[in-house]
Amino acid sequence: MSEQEVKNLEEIFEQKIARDEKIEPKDWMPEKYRKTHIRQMSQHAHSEIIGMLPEGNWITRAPSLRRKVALLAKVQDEAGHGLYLYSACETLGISREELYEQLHTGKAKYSSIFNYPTVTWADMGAIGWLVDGAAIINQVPLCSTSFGPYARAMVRVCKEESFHQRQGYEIMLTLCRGSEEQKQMAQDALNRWWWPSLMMLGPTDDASTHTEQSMKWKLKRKTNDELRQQFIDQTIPQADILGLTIPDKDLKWNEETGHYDFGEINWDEFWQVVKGHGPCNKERLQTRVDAWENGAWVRDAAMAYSEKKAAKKVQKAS
Amino acid sequence: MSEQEVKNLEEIFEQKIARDEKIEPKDWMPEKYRKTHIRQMSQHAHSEIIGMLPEGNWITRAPSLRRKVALLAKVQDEAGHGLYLYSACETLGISREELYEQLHTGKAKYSSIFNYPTVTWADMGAIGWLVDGAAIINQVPLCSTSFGPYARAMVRVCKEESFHQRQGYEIMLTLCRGSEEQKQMAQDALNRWWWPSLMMLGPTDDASTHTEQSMKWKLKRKTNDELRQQFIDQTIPQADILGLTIPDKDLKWNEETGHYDFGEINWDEFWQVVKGHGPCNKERLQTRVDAWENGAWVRDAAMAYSEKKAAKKVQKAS
Amino acid sequence: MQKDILIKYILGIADNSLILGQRLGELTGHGPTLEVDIAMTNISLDLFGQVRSYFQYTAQLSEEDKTEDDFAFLRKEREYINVLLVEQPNRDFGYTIARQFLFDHFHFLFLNELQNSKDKTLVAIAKKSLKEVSYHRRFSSDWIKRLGDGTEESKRKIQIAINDLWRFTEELFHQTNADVEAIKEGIGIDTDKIKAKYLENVSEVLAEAMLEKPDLKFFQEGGKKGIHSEHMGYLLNDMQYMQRTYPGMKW
Amino acid sequence: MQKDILIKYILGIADNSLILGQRLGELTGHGPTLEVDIAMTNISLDLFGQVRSYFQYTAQLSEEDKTEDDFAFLRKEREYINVLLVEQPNRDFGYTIARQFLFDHFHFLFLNELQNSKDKTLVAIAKKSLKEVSYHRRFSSDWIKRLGDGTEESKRKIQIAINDLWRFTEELFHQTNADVEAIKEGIGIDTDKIKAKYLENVSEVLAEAMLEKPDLKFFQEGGKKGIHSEHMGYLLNDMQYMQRTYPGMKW
Repeated sequence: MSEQEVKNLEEIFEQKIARDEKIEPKDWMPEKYRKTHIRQMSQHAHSEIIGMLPEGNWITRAPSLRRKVALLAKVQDEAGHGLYLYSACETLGISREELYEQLHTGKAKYSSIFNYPTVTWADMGAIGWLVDGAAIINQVPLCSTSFGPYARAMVRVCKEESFHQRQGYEIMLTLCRGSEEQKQMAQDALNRWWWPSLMMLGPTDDASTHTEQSMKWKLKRKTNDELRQQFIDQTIPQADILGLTIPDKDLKWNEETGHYDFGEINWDEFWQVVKGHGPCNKERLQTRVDAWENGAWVRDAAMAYSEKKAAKKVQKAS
Repeated sequence: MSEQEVKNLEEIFEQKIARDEKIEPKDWMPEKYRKTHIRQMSQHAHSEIIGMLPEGNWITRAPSLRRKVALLAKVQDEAGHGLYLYSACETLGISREELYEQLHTGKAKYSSIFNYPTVTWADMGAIGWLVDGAAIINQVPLCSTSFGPYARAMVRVCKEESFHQRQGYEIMLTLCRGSEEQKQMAQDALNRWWWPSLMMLGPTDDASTHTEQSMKWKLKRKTNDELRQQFIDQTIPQADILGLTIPDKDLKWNEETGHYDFGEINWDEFWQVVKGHGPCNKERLQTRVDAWENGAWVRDAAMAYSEKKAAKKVQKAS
Repeated sequence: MQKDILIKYILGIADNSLILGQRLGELTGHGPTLEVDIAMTNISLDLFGQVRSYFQYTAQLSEEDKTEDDFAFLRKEREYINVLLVEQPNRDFGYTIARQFLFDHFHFLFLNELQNSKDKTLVAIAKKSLKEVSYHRRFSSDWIKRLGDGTEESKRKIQIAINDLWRFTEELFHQTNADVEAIKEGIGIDTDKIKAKYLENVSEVLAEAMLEKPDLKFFQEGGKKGIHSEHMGYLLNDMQYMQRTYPGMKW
Repeated sequence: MQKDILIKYILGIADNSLILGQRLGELTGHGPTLEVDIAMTNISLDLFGQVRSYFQYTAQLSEEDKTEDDFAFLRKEREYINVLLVEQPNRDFGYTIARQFLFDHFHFLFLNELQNSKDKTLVAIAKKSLKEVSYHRRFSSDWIKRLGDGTEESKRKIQIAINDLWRFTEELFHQTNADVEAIKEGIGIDTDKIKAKYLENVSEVLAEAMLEKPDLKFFQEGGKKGIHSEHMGYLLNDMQYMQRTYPGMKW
């Protein structure tokens, strides 16, 4: 292609985005757009898959049948989200195997929040309320992002995430209206999940790369710090209803800004976890790798079987 | 060796046994004596090793520290018994590997009682009381059997078994003096272990092979039926003290014989379990095979290490 | 019909779904593919849904003030009366599928008959569940075929699993005293009548999967009498943990 | 010294032995050889013996009417304050030995110092335990050498285990508030003082075993704050099962 042709294509591409039209897999797109989308969507897909594990940890121990069914359904939804997102990713010409390979070798990232252990039942509430809450804030803008398959996947994901968030909040509410011990359990979960949830909104703006480009492609609409403020402002009143205390002594309402001021985030911890040294990084990856390796013979069998079937069909047809 | 020489040796051998002298590994012995002893001692050793599993099943769940320590020590004793008995067996020119091989392939037998599951804590009591009780009755006569290493191993084994039996009985006693639920648990365990314990004393005399030869070699002093009667007679008063009911409606004291009459034993069940179709036969063997296979690399390493050490020593010495 | 016998009859049905659902729940997040993971979680969800219907009914029948969760979580091991088959562990995917396959074919025929019960609540549950179980049966049978007629390795593995688990199939048809009573009343299902069909259906799939039907003389039983395998205790330790540790609380 | 702080200090010691003893107890009957099986059960027995001494002491110190078993079995997961290292699962024999080795060397130095405590009961427990732990340390160190200098496979496996578990070693030396208080009173051990020796001793064995000492910047902590790994819950489910299911009974 001549330089001029590429330039024309780029122009058409950018106009489309400006007009809020979707870019579809078969459309021409700059290589960087493709790569950025593979990176972000696969990271998102991996987060759903790894995210099944901390909650999966409580399926066998859910305290009532109702909660067990809800938890199973929730973790299953996450698998479903992973599936749409991997499929969306595959439209950009990368295979599921390659994506898994990147996850299993540690090349691809996933949301660091899932590297914390779920140590009590209340964590099922806190994850729904806080982690899904933060995820929604990250994700709602993506429902109108420029890449069609991603935007459509996110519409579906966001709908289910809101449901999960309400469910999580309801778990917290039940605990807070329960015995003293249950309330303590809820407070303890809040204490442990609060700061990691704030970190989920990403590094502070000055430490964040890609922001400008992502804004242009509508992969981002607000900066990390704006999103974080939004999350805090929306969550504090919810904590008040629960009667729980946010574990931040610097937290207070600022009349002037109309927002909550909050304390210093421990970014050292954030980067430690991102770099693979969180409490459960090793366990999470190991679990996925084990599942993948233990399943190899099953996938091989399915493949061999469908090849045999196909061959028989051809034979019959001829 | 000439026929006459063999005959002379046989005579010396038989006189020794008649005089209650021990046969030692280096002594001449008939091939059948050797084979019979390997079979019986290895079967006994295997029973100790497999016997670790049903009780080992409750180590992680023992209801008090005191009971946990006692149970650990008991299962460890069984491992120790296995060790002496394998060693005694090895003096007859068979290797530990061959013995394990026979166990793992199902060629060698072990006591069928260990093919029943331990489903409640009370089973720890019932096994100690009944299973060890029956074992002692089988084993005490072996303390004066003709083959020296076997006799000496049995002296040690029997001492520890009596201790285990008292311990098991004490577990039952505690349960029977406890809550209604605990007492039921004890009764339930007695119901499940009673008949298999009676079967432990072996098939009825008319179905039993080897008895005559075994008597001569002092591998047996009484017939299976005599031993069984002894076990029943001694156990009934113990059950009375516990306030438990023996699950046999035909059981009653016979003034004339001075023994208890008892009901029909389900020998079909006995043979089904002996032939490998008891409730846990598959699981027990699988567990042993898994342990053995998972440990292969460890044994290989230990072997390689000691060979290296030995080589270094030789090098230094030269 | 006496309520406590009817309850016992229903527990004999419900416990199978409960324990199998629990076993499948262990696997969520660990499947060989994402699609299979989702499908197996789905089966688990269906089974727990059925369990809730059954236990809500037993709670209603019970003289005492009991809830569905009391039935699910607060019995002792000796009081669960599921068959041994469903409590067998997830040794590998072959075992998981073989267990599912051997149970689904029974479950399907059983529910199909249960539609004719004189107990209207059981009829309603059976009708609803049958649709789900018909899907389970297709799923597990398809996988039996894939594994049986897949690779050498998968054929070997699934055959081992089938051979191993076959000894638990006979118990599916055993009748407890409560079962006999319920059958007499026209409420329960005479499992004798579905046994031939079960063997026929299972054999058909095995044949198509190029697998051998095991030829066993000895079978295992115990679960229906509450005498479970040693795997059961550990399953219950996990399942009951919260209810035991925090008695009497709402969640 | 305040009794509740002293109790907390002692729990910090005892819980390590309790949880490690429990992990080893899982292995009885499953060892790679009969001799190793016996030896590891022995270590478990020693540890539980120590646990009983500690908990009998805390029961005595406690204002409430508590027994050793209350301390062992009736706390919630968040109330156990063992280090993360000891709760790590028996992934294979390499992990079991590496865990033991990394703990034994700490345990030995710790008890050695504890002999100088102002608390006479702790001194007595330390003296008795030290003999046992000296044997544990020899056992695990010898196996590190055998595996490290054994076959290619064993070298690989034990190195993986050491690398994996190394991240839990730093926590051994962390001091809780109770620890700081106890040190101030001359009752507790200043773990800072034994850290260099620990690293020296461990490095020496690793070198002799031809293994590499991991070079890590990031370590894990949490156990001492009662924030355990996800393995801990399952361990407790089993360990507490009887006490939770049958509350208030004697055994």
